[in-house]
Amino acid sequence: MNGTQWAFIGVFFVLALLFPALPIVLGHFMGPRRPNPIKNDVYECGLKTYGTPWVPFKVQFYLFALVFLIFDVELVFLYPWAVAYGVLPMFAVFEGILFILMLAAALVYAWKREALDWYEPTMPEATD
Amino acid sequence: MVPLGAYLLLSAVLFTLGAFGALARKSAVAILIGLELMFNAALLNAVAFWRYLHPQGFEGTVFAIVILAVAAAEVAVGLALFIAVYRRFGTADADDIALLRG
Amino acid sequence: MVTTFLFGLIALIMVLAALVAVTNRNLVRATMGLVLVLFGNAVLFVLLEAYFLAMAQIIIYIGAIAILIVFAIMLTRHVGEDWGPAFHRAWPWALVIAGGLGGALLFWMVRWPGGQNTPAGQVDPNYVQALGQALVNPQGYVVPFEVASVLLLAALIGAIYVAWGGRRVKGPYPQRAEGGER
Amino acid sequence: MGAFLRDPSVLVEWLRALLMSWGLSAGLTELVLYLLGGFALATGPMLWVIFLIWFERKAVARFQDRLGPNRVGKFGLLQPFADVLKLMTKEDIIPEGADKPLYWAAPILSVAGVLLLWPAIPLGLGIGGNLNVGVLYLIAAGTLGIFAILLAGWSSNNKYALLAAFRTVAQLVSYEVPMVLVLLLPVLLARSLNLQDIVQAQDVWFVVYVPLAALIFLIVSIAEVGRTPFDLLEAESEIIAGFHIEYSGMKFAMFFAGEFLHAFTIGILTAVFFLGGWRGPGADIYPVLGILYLWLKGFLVYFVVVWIRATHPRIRIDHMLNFSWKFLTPLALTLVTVGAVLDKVVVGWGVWPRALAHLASNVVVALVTLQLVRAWARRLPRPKVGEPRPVARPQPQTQPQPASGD
Repeated sequence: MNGTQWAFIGVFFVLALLFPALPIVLGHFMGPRRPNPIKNDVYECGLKTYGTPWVPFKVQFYLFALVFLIFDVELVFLYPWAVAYGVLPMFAVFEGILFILMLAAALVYAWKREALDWYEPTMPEATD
Repeated sequence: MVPLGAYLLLSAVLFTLGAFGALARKSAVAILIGLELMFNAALLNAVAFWRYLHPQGFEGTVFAIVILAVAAAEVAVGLALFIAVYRRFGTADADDIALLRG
Repeated sequence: MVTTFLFGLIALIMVLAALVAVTNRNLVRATMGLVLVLFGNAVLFVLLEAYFLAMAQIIIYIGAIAILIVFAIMLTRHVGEDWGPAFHRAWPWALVIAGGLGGALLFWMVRWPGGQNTPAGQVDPNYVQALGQALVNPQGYVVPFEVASVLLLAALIGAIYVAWGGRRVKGPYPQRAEGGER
Repeated sequence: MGAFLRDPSVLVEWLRALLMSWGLSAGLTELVLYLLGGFALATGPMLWVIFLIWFERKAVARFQDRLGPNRVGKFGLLQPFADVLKLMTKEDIIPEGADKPLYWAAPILSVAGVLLLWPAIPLGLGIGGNLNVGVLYLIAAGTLGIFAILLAGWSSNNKYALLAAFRTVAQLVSYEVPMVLVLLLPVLLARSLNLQDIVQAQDVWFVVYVPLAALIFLIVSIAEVGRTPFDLLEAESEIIAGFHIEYSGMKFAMFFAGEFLHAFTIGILTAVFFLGGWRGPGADIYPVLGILYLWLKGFLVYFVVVWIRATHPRIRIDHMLNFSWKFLTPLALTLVTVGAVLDKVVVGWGVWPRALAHLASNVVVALVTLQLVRAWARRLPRPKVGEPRPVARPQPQTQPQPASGD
């Protein structure tokens, strides 16, 4: 039963890629094509772009992704626990709760270290 | 059904490629990518063995779960080190950072 | 038959993508190669009927780890700049070492008869539930389960400390920005 | 006809017999059937999107006391088709320095990521998805959309696109945590990852058990789609668009088709998880009726989403992230803990007492949360009313500037 479901999803995956791809390819060939350097230029508020599209990104981005990663990994492992819930004894429930508390501890740590705050670049930079 | 050997072969090839990447690449992130490839080869091996040898048991799955957790932890700390090093030295290439060489 | 064909196709894609991942100078493209390998791995897990692990693989590896890698690249690299040579000078040695390792693995595997004639067993349809029970069972795998969570917590603390360090500004941002003079 | 209403699989059987009678082999027959099913499942939502675009424009226009599209066709119903035609014939501009393969892949992936949610959704009794890891499948399919955004931002070779992609991904990633947490509750209540089982377990809708979780799920889903009030990063009516700034023509349209379809899909998902899915009077006997119920419930939630879009202003990005990490995530953690412990206690109580016990716990948690938020809000510095406020960031005015020569 599951095998056929997954086979269907496999076929559907190909279709799901083809469905948006078709109109895009069609539109690519239906539309006119008169490229010129100004039209193809990268948008930059009406100015000519200079330099590379490099922006000094903040560490905050990394920190958000980091906390997310830890949460994601632990939560995925919590799902089998939730599925088996009906047949678990009471102490197993508390093991799961312990796991959740660990997550809460991670959250509290990240919060206290201000890893979850969003700093604007105009803010006075802290000294390294 | 594909024989167990095919999975092992594929995972061996991936592992080799990953090892080469981890050893030969210049950038620290690329080294991490090579390590991830090696982790994945191990993961594939664990799951293939679980499926063929002991599908009723949990050893293979638990092993895979631990690999996943370790890979996540490794990437998190590795990249954090990489960012810290970049801010300190202004470079991200592993062999430019020769501090430990003394 | 279909499974064999599918396996061959996926294996081919995975090896090519792995080649991209270890040789491409552009790190974002290398990461995309890695993502393809990870995805192929998940498809193989589905073929192996390890459905839970296949989903965990996609959610954790592609959904979180790959994104983290891309973020780290963007944080430190000038996106449009020359990425420099992919390998360091001693790369032939790496080739030798990795090749020797791979050769030894292959030699071992070809000689092992189990690779050809091990029959595949049956997977319990309620495997996820059984796994959940085993993960919190003191006679089962509660130790790896809890140790994994502690490990992740430690990794989080370490990573935040290393990447963010002792940086502190005096107050949180919103009050300072909105309060004006106050 | 009656047989079809009672058991839609007769249609499949009939098709299979037909194909076999044409001399197709068994394997090929299955493949053709899968392809047909896949086509139906993909075409349905894609055509539905065209209607949704019309509906949303019309609804938002009504909210704002306008008429909305009313020129092409009756009630402007043909307007989306005209739009599609127009977009089709637009020039496909590829910016200089774009990373071509990834630039093309991004809009395709963003639609595919939404379409791929559909095969897991149970449409009726015995129709649609029946995966034993359905919930995890939904979360996994969602990661594809995140990648599409990252690719679009990176491959466009544009500062704004890249920055917007980063911010959007940070937002999506932040809101995924409470979503994954909150989805633990239906799984826990139904004791299964299978969406069909989750629907079957809802003799009493889960929104009665855990209304707070349902609310969090709805909010988080809206944020995952990136709609108002969470669409600061692409506020298309005010600033330059977000990660898709360099996209034009059909590629641009695909990002929007993906967004509209996703908005409707979260309506369906909310219905599946919390509003009893396809369940309704008579749906057990006539599974086709179940599709109608699911569609109605999903559309209702979708209407609420549109309503929120038409009503609420945008949220600033730091507030948006704080809202997820410092409010929704702790709340979801609390809800999961309370729900888990409580469910062990009330497990033998029968359906309604169990539901009411959960409801009571949710009400308590909600009241405590409100008190905490109120206490927190009281400590916030309040701007004084009536005092002149600086328009922009105030400059330090310690001493008057020396007058320059002119």
